[in-house]
Amino acid sequence: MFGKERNDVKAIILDQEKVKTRHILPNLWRLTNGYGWLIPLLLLIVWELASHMQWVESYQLPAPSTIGGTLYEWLLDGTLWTHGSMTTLRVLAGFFLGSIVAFIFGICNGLFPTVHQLTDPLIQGLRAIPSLAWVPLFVLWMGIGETSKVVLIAVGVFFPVYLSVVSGLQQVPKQWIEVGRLYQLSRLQLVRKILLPASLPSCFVGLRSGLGLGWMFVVAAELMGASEGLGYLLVMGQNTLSPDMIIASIVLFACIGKITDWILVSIQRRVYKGGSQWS
Amino acid sequence: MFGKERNDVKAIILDQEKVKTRHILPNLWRLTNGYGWLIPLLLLIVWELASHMQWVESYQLPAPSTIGGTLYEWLLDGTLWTHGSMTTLRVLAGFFLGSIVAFIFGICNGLFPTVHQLTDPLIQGLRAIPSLAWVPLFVLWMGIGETSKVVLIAVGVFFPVYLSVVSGLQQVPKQWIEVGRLYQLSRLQLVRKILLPASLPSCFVGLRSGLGLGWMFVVAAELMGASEGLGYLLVMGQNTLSPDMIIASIVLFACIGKITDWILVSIQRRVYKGGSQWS
Amino acid sequence: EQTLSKVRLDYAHYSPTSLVLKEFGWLEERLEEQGIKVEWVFSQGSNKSLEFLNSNSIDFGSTAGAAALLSKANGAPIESIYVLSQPEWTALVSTGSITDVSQLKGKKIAATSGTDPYIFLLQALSAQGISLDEVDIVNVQHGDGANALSSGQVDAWAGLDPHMARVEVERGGQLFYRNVDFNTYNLLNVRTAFLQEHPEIVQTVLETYEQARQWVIEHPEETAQLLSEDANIPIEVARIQLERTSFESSVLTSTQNETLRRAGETLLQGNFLKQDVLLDETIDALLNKDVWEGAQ
Amino acid sequence: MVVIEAKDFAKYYEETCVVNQVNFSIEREEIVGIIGTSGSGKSTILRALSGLDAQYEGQLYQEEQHPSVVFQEARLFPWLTVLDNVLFGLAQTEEMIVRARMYLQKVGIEQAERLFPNELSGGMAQRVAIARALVRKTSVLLLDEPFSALDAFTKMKLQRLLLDLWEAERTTMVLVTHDLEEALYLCDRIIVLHGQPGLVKATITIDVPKPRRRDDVILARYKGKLLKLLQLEEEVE
Amino acid sequence: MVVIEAKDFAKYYEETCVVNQVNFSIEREEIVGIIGTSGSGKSTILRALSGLDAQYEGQLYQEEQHPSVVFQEARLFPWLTVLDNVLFGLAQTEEMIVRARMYLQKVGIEQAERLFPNELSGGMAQRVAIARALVRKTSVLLLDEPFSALDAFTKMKLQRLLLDLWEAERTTMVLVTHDLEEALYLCDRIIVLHGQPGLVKATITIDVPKPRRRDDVILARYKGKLLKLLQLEEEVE
Ligand SMILES: Nc1ncnc2c1ncn2[C@@H]1O[C@H](COP(=O)(O)OP(=O)(O)OP(=O)(O)O)[C@@H](O)[C@H]1O
Ligand SMILES: Nc1ncnc2c1ncn2[C@@H]1O[C@H](COP(=O)(O)OP(=O)(O)OP(=O)(O)O)[C@@H](O)[C@H]1O
Ligand SMILES: [Mg+2]
Ligand SMILES: [Mg+2]
Repeated sequence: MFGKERNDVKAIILDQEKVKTRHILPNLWRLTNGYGWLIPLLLLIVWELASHMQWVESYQLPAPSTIGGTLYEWLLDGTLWTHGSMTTLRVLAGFFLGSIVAFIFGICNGLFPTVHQLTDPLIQGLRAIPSLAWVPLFVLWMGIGETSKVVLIAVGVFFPVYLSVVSGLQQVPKQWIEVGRLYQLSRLQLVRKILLPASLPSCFVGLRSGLGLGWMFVVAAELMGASEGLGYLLVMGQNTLSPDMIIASIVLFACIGKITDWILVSIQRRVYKGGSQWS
Repeated sequence: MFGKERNDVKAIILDQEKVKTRHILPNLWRLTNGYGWLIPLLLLIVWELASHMQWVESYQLPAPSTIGGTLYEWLLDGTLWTHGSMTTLRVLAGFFLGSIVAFIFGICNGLFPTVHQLTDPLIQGLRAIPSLAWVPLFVLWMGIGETSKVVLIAVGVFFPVYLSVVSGLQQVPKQWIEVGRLYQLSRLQLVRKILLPASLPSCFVGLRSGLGLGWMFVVAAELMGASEGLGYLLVMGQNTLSPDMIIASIVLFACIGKITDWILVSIQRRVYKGGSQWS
Repeated sequence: EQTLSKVRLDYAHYSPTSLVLKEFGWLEERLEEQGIKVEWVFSQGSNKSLEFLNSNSIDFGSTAGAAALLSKANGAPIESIYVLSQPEWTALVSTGSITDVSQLKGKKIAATSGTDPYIFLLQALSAQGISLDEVDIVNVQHGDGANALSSGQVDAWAGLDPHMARVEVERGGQLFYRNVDFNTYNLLNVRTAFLQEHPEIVQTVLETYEQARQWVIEHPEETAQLLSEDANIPIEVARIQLERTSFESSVLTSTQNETLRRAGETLLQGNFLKQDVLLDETIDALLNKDVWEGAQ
Repeated sequence: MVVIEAKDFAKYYEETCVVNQVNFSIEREEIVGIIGTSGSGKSTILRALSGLDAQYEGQLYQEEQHPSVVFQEARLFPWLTVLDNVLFGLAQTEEMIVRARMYLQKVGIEQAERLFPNELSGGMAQRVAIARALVRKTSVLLLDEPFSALDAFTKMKLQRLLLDLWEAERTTMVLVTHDLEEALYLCDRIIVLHGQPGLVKATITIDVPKPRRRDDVILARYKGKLLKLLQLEEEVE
Repeated sequence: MVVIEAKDFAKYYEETCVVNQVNFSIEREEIVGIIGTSGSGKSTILRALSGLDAQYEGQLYQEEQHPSVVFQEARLFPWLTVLDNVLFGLAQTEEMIVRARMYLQKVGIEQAERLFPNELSGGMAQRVAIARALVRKTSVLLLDEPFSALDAFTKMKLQRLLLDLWEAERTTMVLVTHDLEEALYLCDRIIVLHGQPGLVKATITIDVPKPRRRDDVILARYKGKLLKLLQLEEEVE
């Protein structure tokens, strides 16, 4: 909204300016940056102490060292690998299924207004259903096997991806499309050379939030019955009153989820050659 | 990104232009608009037929009329009101709790870079945990009463609201803050007169997605044990093998969720006097 | 001593006495004069009941003995004070394809972890010399396990009454492995803190439970009727469940110690208990024989 | 030789007329300016000439089927490098790449060919846009306020650049602008549009050889004439 | 009487110097232009004068503690109506509202006082920004390229408006611009900055009474002089 670049070498400097002036009130950045681990560390120490001093009951909140021990054990006896990989596989399967379907629907809806007018209300209606409410129905229809798990995750992934593909395509600036028309591009070329690349950033936003939801739904999917997976460990911990197992599996969920997100972000960086934001 | 307005009356016309040129490929808008109900209606008819012709087992998928019947019954015997209001109350309680905490944290983090540097990593770490995984821990810590339900919903609501408050505050254009400084505003006035109103649109985006997540988490909260609420109806339907109850409660979830979203959107319209988007 | 406003108990289909007590409201009557209310919470299985106890959501919970032991070994602040029944409520069920425990190798078996059927399954496998790695145990809640078996998603199921009886009657399920001794009693547990703070209320609860037990013994047909209504099951299913349940004794004896020790050893072997757990001491701490010594 | 001709050109949006009775003809190698207040229909005429809009009244003759167009915004594709942007829509042959590089050099940013558009300033981006238009070797170049988003000094440099390119290639150009100095510096003839709907108020031939001096006193006189035509100078006695 | 004075003003960003050795003094009621290529430090000087930036070398004297500033962008608050934007930061007394209305009328948009900024065109928004600056009745008005985002005709109208306001209020003004015509039309004196770091290359006094004619031949001469100073005209023989 503000200003416009003029000098032939100014653009990059301005960008750096933006980064620096993010914070508004006096900036203690130099002092505090890199000290983000301070508070978590402090909390861990207090927590450990609280456990040893018996301020909290260990059956309610075991010490971090106990949880670390559990994780280490899991690492040694292969539990971590078996269950972690199972859950990751489910998430990925659901993520791919959901994204592919979302892309197909999204592209059709984004390109053809007729299709959009006809099918979008239905999709929006389905979107209003809190996806967890599907669980009992999916169990009824598809049992508790892998199918229903993957489908549940895919449903969770579908909506954010679909929405961002459609809005990405619909919001491609008219100006770029005009350039395509000046070059006499065929409709297919227009899609391939302009519409798709232009909506890529929006698609990635959708993919990332879809992946996040995928991790949420794998928990739901594994809670509904599983013989393997981090969710299974969670339920085992719950049923055998082992809070260390519960917290250890929560930690694993968080870590693996974060790793998959990082992977997606780095793919995104590679694909967007023109910088991370196109505006 | 493109162009700039010039003529003194052009702005509004350009806005209309935008609306019209959204769709790219030949526009059958006039033909198809308002026909969004066509496909859902068709599906309903096929579904009803399929049920009557016994193409699908009724214990797997009852006819829409059966579901409608169940809903009508619930309306008459007060079930709808009792359980619907209970669930809505829970969502609202969790929504308010989560939003208020998120606003407090968000404002502190958005305004004071030191606080941000220190606490944001912790919050981001917690955010990586798929919120459903909290369920067993919350039950362990707070039992299955209203407390743990409301807290679970609040946790779901917290993150999107927090993130959007922080990013809203951090992205207030430097230019506006300079105007405030030219007027010798005190720090408090700066916050009240510029920073908060400027970040309002972003906050509302967060509130809306928070509310959506709130509805998702109320399902999880009520699945973990409840004696009232739509989630209870869902569980009852599951345990007594009554798919009509399952689907009826799904429909209720969707409808009430949609209504609360509408309410939020209309509040948003009233609050943003300057139009729906500021950019 | 703190004043108490309400007492919270669970009720479960696997524990008929709790249904009777809830139905007739004897406890409510007894506590009304003291201004104490009674709250009933539905429990889907021992695991849920223990979860509620540990999170201070209920004061009294009815569970299988072994499930309580597992929880106690992990630090749960509970004690078992009363024998609700000696049920043969669990067995291994299949729809006919499997007739012997030895055939379970490599098969999918549904069970609810942390409950008696689960521990029953562990004991059965261990007796047959099958290790846990050789089978695929799917963790589902009891009711979902019954559905999973009838729709063929699992090969066998460590069942629990009344779901088990229902599968037998309605879907042709077969109990291919039974063993009364591997069932670990239906015990009533109380939170330790509650026992210490309100011993007299505990007595009152036990007295009314005793009243319910007597009623069940005297009215088997009515009990079946009640169970069938509450659990939404046919009357013959309810009858089968009750036939397999003995309400003879309510007092904790050394029999329970032995049964629990056997279950505990299996749990130790399967690594479900930490290796440093002292089994006998834990069992002694769990079974509090001083609270209930039979009807006066 | 006439390359472009408009006869009774008019444009309606639904019922409302936005330009009317536009007549002009443009010879080969001419640079013709279209000047007028905002909303007088300058862009409308240019869009019709470029073929982006075929629904108008009257007749347009255009020798070049697919003329090149430079817009106010550079309209570069952010996912392509500068070189790929210039090559957009063309066969990526060795020969083409050489030609693209040549034009990048002509507009003075050959060193930036590997950069992406978001690494360029407004002036650099507009240079790329000009290179992209020229590389297609069309006989007609249409420009819609090509420099109006730039600062005054960059603007002057690019006007000079455009003039140099014209001297080398002799492309016929139609230049829509609202900048009087720009029109006076570049154009052989200036078509003045005025009002809503826009009507051709006058066509002025600038009889000064190119390149011109910006502080030329004769140009100042033409400027006074244009200001009067556009009714902007009345206020001063 | 001197209202503003700079003595050996210089500004460093970390190690790099962006302007250096700036000396000037501005009398009451003068309109002084600062002109120079992009990056020569015009905005830097103005920010220092406005008090937004206190970390510079040398001395600045400023009679008015808190001068009004108009920026390139209108910087209106989108959540306030036009009237509330003008009243921003002031006591909302009856008297103030009357004064705000008066200035809205002076800039010619009194009918828009209930509108929100996103309903305004660029030209209207900039008028509001000028009203907002004037309503504070400060003796000094600083302008940083106030019209450079507008089209040529709107720009001319607003320059004329600014001149009318100056004739009525006689506010001392410092006008940063890169538009030579604008500087020539409005300013009594023009400070020419050049290079990086920016140095004062010359100070030119325009000896033509205001209001001036835009097509004035004497102004064209001054323009030639400025172009030469800024080394923009060398290319033409
Ligand atoms: N799609 C449209 N629908 C309706 N009216 C339109 C449309 N496009 C343009 N107009 C109107 O047509 C008139 C001429 O528009 P045009 O863009 O040609 O003006 P212009 O002279 O190029 O103005 P500017 O200097 O602002 O670019 C304007 O009044 C505008 O409002
Ligand atoms: N925050 C900053 N940090 C470092 N360098 C800066 C900063 N702000 C400005 N500069 C540099 O200072 C120099 C002068 O900047 P200034 O904005 O004053 O130029 P200007 O003459 O106003 O240019 P323009 O015509 O583009 O507005 C530029 O080279 C710019 O890169
Ligand atoms: Mg135009
Ligand atoms: Mg500047």
